[in-house]
Amino acid sequence: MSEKHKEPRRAELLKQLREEHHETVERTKALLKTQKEIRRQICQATREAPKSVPEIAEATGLPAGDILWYLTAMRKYGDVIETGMCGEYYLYQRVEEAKK
Amino acid sequence: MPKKANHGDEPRIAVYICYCGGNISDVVQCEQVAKALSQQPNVVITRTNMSMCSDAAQAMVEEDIRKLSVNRVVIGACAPALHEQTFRGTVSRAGLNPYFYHHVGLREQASWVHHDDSSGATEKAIRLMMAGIAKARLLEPLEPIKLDAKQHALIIGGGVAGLRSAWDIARRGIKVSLIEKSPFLGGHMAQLESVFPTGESARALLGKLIEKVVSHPNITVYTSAELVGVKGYVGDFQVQIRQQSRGISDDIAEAALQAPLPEVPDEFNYGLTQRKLIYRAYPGAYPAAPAVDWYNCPDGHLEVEINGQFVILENAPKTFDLDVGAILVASGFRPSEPRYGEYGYGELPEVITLPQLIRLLALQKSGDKLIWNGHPVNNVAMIHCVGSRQIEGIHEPQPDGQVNNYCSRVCCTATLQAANELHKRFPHIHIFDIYEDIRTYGRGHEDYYIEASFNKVRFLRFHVDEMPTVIHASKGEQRPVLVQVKDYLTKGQEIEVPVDLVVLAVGMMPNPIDDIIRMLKVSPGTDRFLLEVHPKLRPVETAVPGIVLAGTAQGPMNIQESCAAASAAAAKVAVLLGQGRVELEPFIARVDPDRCTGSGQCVEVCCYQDAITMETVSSNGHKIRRAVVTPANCAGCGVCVSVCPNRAIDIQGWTLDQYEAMVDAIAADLPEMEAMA
Amino acid sequence: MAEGMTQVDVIVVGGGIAGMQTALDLANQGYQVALVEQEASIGGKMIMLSKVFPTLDCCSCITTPKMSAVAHHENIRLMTYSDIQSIHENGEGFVAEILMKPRYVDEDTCTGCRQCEYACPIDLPAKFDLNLGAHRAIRVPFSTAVPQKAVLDIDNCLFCGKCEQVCPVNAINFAQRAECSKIEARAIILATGFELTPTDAKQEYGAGQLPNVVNALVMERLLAPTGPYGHVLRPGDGKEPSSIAYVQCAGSRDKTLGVEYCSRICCMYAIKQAMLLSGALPLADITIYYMDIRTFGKGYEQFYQNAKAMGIEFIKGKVARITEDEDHNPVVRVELIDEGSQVVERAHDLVVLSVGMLPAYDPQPKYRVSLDKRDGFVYVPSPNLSPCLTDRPGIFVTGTAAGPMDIVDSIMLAGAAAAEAAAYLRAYPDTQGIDTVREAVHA
Amino acid sequence: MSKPSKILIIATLSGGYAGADSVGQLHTDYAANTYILPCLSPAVFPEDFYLRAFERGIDAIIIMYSGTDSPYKGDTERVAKIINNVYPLMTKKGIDTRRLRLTAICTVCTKPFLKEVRQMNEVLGVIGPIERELGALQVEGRS
Repeated sequence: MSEKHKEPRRAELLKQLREEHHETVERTKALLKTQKEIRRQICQATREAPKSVPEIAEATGLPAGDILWYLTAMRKYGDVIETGMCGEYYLYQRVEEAKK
Repeated sequence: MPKKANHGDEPRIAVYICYCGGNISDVVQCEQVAKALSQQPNVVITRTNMSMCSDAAQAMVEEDIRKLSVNRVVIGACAPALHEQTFRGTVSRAGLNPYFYHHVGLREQASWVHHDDSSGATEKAIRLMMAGIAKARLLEPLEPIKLDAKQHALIIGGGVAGLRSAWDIARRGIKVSLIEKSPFLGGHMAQLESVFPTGESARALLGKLIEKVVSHPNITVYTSAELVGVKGYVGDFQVQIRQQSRGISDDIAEAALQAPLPEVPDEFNYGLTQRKLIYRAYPGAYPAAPAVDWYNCPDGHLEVEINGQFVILENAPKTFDLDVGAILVASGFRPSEPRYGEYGYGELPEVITLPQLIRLLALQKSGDKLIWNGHPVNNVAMIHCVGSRQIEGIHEPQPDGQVNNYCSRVCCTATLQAANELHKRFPHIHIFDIYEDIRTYGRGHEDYYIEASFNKVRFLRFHVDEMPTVIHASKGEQRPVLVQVKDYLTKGQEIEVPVDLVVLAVGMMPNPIDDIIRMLKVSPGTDRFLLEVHPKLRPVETAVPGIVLAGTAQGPMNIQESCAAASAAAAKVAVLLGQGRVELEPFIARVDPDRCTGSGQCVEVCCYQDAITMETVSSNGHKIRRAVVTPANCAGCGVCVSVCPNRAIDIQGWTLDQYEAMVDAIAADLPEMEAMA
Repeated sequence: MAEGMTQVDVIVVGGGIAGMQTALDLANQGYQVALVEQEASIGGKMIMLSKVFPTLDCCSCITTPKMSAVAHHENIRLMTYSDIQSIHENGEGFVAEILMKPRYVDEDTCTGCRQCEYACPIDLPAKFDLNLGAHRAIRVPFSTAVPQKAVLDIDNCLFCGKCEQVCPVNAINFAQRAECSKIEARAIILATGFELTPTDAKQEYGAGQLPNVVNALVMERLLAPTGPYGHVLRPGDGKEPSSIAYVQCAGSRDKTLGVEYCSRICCMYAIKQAMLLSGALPLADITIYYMDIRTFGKGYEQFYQNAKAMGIEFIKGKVARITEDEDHNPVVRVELIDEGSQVVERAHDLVVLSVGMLPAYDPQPKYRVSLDKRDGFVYVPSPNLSPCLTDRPGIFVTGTAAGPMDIVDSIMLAGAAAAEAAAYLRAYPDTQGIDTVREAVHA
Repeated sequence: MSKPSKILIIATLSGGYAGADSVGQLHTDYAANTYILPCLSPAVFPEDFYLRAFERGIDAIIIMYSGTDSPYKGDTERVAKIINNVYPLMTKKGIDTRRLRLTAICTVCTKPFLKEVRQMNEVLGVIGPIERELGALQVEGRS
C-alpha cells in the first residue's frame, strides 16, 4: 500500500529540499552542466579513434590534467575504457565505440 | 555438539579464489582456475574476488553459506598463517562449524614464486585447489579444546623490558615470576647515566620501576636464576628454574664487601675497572645484598676473611618448579664486540667502545680534563656502525660466519648524546664524528644532531666500501693515533685526523640464549634475534602458542621502544590468561574404537606422558583392551597414526583419508588443461 | 545512569591502525570499547597504502582483517562518521558527547550495492584517491570500506532523487538528521593520527603548483591495485613515467617549515615505492635524493641494501629547488655531495616529495592534554618508561598522535596503550605510571 | 607432449611449510611442478602412504620435516625410521629410491628449500617419469 502513497510525498519532500538547499542545487547544477559538456567533448574527440590524454587535450583545448581526471571518472563508472598504448600514453575510448 | 549437524549431509562446497589485489592474479589466471573448479563434484559455487579478506567479501561468503546451503568452504588466497583464522571466523558467523573451512595458499607458494610461469602457476593453483576441495569433502566438525589457564606468567630477563612487562601483567591481576640470570636487576639500562631524549637519570628511572616491580604483591623476582626445563603447553607450562645461592647473609653483607679478595674485570664498567669476587653491581642495585661471583669461583665455594674470621661460602643452587600459563622472553642484547684489529680495537689501547666511553664519563665525575690511558684527551674520533649494517664481502663475518647486516637503531643518537656530553664537560675537546648516515630518527633525537653541529662536532662521512682506518701515529707525533677517512662531505678528500681516543659505536647483538631457544622451541631469524610470527599481524608472539617476546631479544630497540614492546607483550599475555581459559586447536589424536584391536603399538611409540593409554572397556559383555587419548596431554604429532595396523587412530583435522584424497587430486589429470594443450 | 547513556570501559578516538589495534587488544581482554571515527569508514591512512615495508605484504591484506575484526567484535561498539563534541569528567570517568553525522542513508538497511553511486550524475574529486580520481555525491567510501555503507555528500547534491529511485532497499533518507549520544567511559585513548606536511608549504619545491610533482601518498594510490588510474601515470597528462625521482626530507628536518624532526617513515616508504615502481615499470629509472638514509627498523637495512642491488639510484644531496621545463617535466636542482658537491639540474618525468608527518588533530581544547612545544604532537611526560601516558590521568595516547612512527611501531604502541589502559581500569589508585609525571621533565 | 612431472612436498607447518612461505616472501622463483601439503609432522604417514602416492602417479616426494627443530618429541626419529623402511619397499616395486627424499627445512631455510626443489627436478630429468618404472603396473587415477 505504501509505495503508491509514498510517491507524491517523496516528490514533495525533494522539492522542499531543493528549495531549502537552493544555493547548493544551483552550484551543483552549474557544475553538472560543465561536466556534461566536457564529457561530451571527450566523447566527440574519441569518436573516430581512441586517443591519449594530450591528444584529447589538444582537441578540446582543455588542460591535460583535467582530461585525465574526467577519463578516470568515466573509466571508473564504465563509460570509457583503455584500448591500448601509444608510446608512453594510454589510449581511451567510449565503451560503445570501442566495442564496435 | 557442533552448531549444526551438517557434517552428515552431502558436501556442498563453496570455492573462492582471491586476487589479493593483484598479488595472486598478476601471475595465476584466477578466472581460469575458477572455471576449472566449477565443474568439480560437490562444488556449488565458484567465485573470484579482488580481496577475499575484505569485509564485503567475507559478507559474501556468509551469504553464500546461508542462501546456497553451503556446508564446506575452500578459499585460495595468501598463506594460511595469515588468514586461515579470519575465514574460520567468517564461516562460523554464518552458523557453520569453523573447521568446515579449508585454506589453500596460492600467494607465497604459487604466484610469488612462479613469476615467469603463468601457465605453470595456474595449473599448480588448480591442482592445489582440487586437493583442497578433496580434503573439504572429508572435513568433520571439530570443537576447540578448552583448558584452564594458569593466571601466572614467567618472565625471562630482569632488564627494563622484563621489568616493564612484569609490572603491566601484575597490574592486570596476573601473577608474575621474573627470573634474572645475573644477581642484580636492571640490565643494560643500569649502565647508562642519562637517557635520551629527556636527559633523565637512567638509574633513577630504573630504580622507580624496580621499586614498583619488587613491591607489587603479584610479582616474585628470582635473581641468579635460570630456566632449565620446560614442559606443557599454553595455559599450563611447567617450568623448572635453577637459582644460585646469594652466598652471603645480610648480617655480614657490608663486611663481606670490605673483605680482601681477588679481583676480576668489572663487567658493569665493561672491564675499565676491577671488582672483587663479592660485589654489588652498582650503588643502589637491587637486591641490595652483595652477591658472590660463583662463575669465577670454580668449585662453587669461596674462602674469605670477614671481620677477621675465615668463612667458607658455598654455592648450593636450588631447583624448583613453577606452573605458568605463558612465558615472556625478554632476554635482551649485548653490545657487539669488535673483532680484534677492527679499527685498531684490541691492538691500540686508545680504541674503546661507546658503552665503555659512557662508563668512563661516569667514572670521571670530576676534573676539567678527560684522562685516558694516563694521558689527557684533546681529540676524539667517534666511528659509527661498528658491528652494524655490515655487508657480505666487505666486512669480516662474525664468529658464526654471518655479518650483522642490520641497523642497531640506538647507536647514532647514543653517540651524539655522548658527543654532546663530552663537549659540555670538556669544551676544549675536538670531536670528529665519522659516519655513513646519521639516524637520529626518534622523537627529540634530531635535537642531539642539531646540538652536536652547534657544538662544532666535525662530521666526516665515509662510504661503506672505503672504510676509515685507524693506525698508530709515528713516533714524535703529538697524538698517539691517526684516523684516515675519505670524507665525502669535503669532496672525497683523504683526511687524517690525529686523536687521543677512538670511540667505536658498537651495535647490538642478542644475548646468547641457545638453551632457551632449544627449550622453548622458539626460532631466531636470520639476524639471530628472536622471530615474531608477523611484524604487523602478530608482532610480539612467537610461533609457539603462549610464548611472547619483549624488548631487544626481538631486535635492536631503545628504552622507549623496549617499554612499548614490553607493554604490548603484556597485553598479549593478558589476552591469553586474563580470562582463565585457553582454547586450543582440536588437532589431536582420536581413536576409532570399532577399528582398534588393542595392539598397544600406539602407546609404545608415543613420547608424551599419559597422552595415550590402554584401558579395558566392556563391549557386548566382553572385556576388551582399547587405546584412549587424553586430549590435554596429546601434542598431535601423529606418531601413533603411522604405527597403527588397523588405521584405528587419526589426528583430527589431518586424517590419512584426507591426505590420500589430496594426493589423488594432485595426481589426477586436468581435462581442461589437456584440451588447451 | 542517565537515559540514552551507553557505558563502556574505554573510548578509542580514531579508527586508523593504532586505534583499531588498541581497541582489539582491549576487547580481546574482555573490556568494552567504543571506537569513534570521524570518517565514514575505519582504516585510516593505512588502508590507502599499496604494499607495506619490509615484507611487501599487500596492505589491504593486513588492514582489512583488522577492520573486519573491529566491526564484528562483540566487545567493540563501532561509531563511524561520528565526532566527539565534548568530554567532561563525572567523578568516575569521562562522559563523551558524540555527534553521529547523517549519512542520509539508513545504515542498517544499506547493503553497499553501490547502485545509488552509479545512478548519481555528479562526479566529485575522491578524497580516498587524493582527488586523482572521482566519486559521486553518494558513494561507498572505497571498495574495502568498513562499514560497507553508502554516504551522501549533501553539500554537493543536486537533490535529483535518482539514488532514491534505484535503491533496492529504500535506504536513502534525505530527512536524516545528526544524532547525539552520550558515552560514559573510565578511560580514553587518543589515536588521532597524522597528516602530511603540505606540499604547497615549500616555495622552493613549486608550492604545490607543479602538476608532475606529487607527494608520496599520491604515489601509494598510484601503486595500489585499487588505484585511480589502474597504472602508474603522472597526473599532469597521463604519461607513463620513465624517470621518477624521490626528494627525501621534503617537509621534515626542515627548519624553514618549523619541522625540525625526522618523520621516521619517509626513507622506508620511498625505498618500498621505488621497488614497487621497478616492478610496475621495469624500464624506468628511479632516483632517490637523500640526506641520510634512515632504515633503522627490523629488516629495514636489508631492505635498503636489496633496493640498491636492484639498481635503484641513491644520490646523497639536498634538493635546493624544483622547477619545470616546457613539457611540464620537473627539473631538480641538486648538490651532488658524492660527486665533489657539484650542483646540477636534472629533469625527471615525475617527482615524488617524501613528505613528513604533522599531527592530524589538536586534542588540547577538548581533552585538556598538553602538546609538546617542539613538535606539536601529544606531550608524553615520561616517554621512555611510559610512552602512552599523557599529562592527564585516564587519557592515553597511541600511534602517530604520539609522534611520527611507522605501522610496526604504531601496532606495538597500540598494544602498549591497551596494557596501560587495562592496568588503569583495574587499579584505579595506581594510575600515574612510573613517574609522578611532572617532576622529571618540568623540573 | 609429455606431461609435466609432479613433485609432492610434504612440509611441516613449523618448518618446511613456513620455509616455503619465506621463499614466497622473498619472491624467489622455483619450478611450478611442486605441490606442497602442510602437516603437523610427517610421523603421521605410514610406509604404504608413500608407495600409494607413487602408484597414483606422483613422480617424486620430498619430505621437509623440522628435524631437530621439531616442536614434537620423538617424531624426528620416527620419521627417519619410516623412510628407511620405505626405501627397500620402493626397490622391491622397481621404483628408483631417488624419488623419495627426507630433508630438514626450517622457517628461514630458503636456500636449502630451493636447492632441494632444483635437485629433485634434476633427478627427474635423468630418471624420467614414474610411469616408466611402474611399467606394467596400472597407474591408477591416470587412466
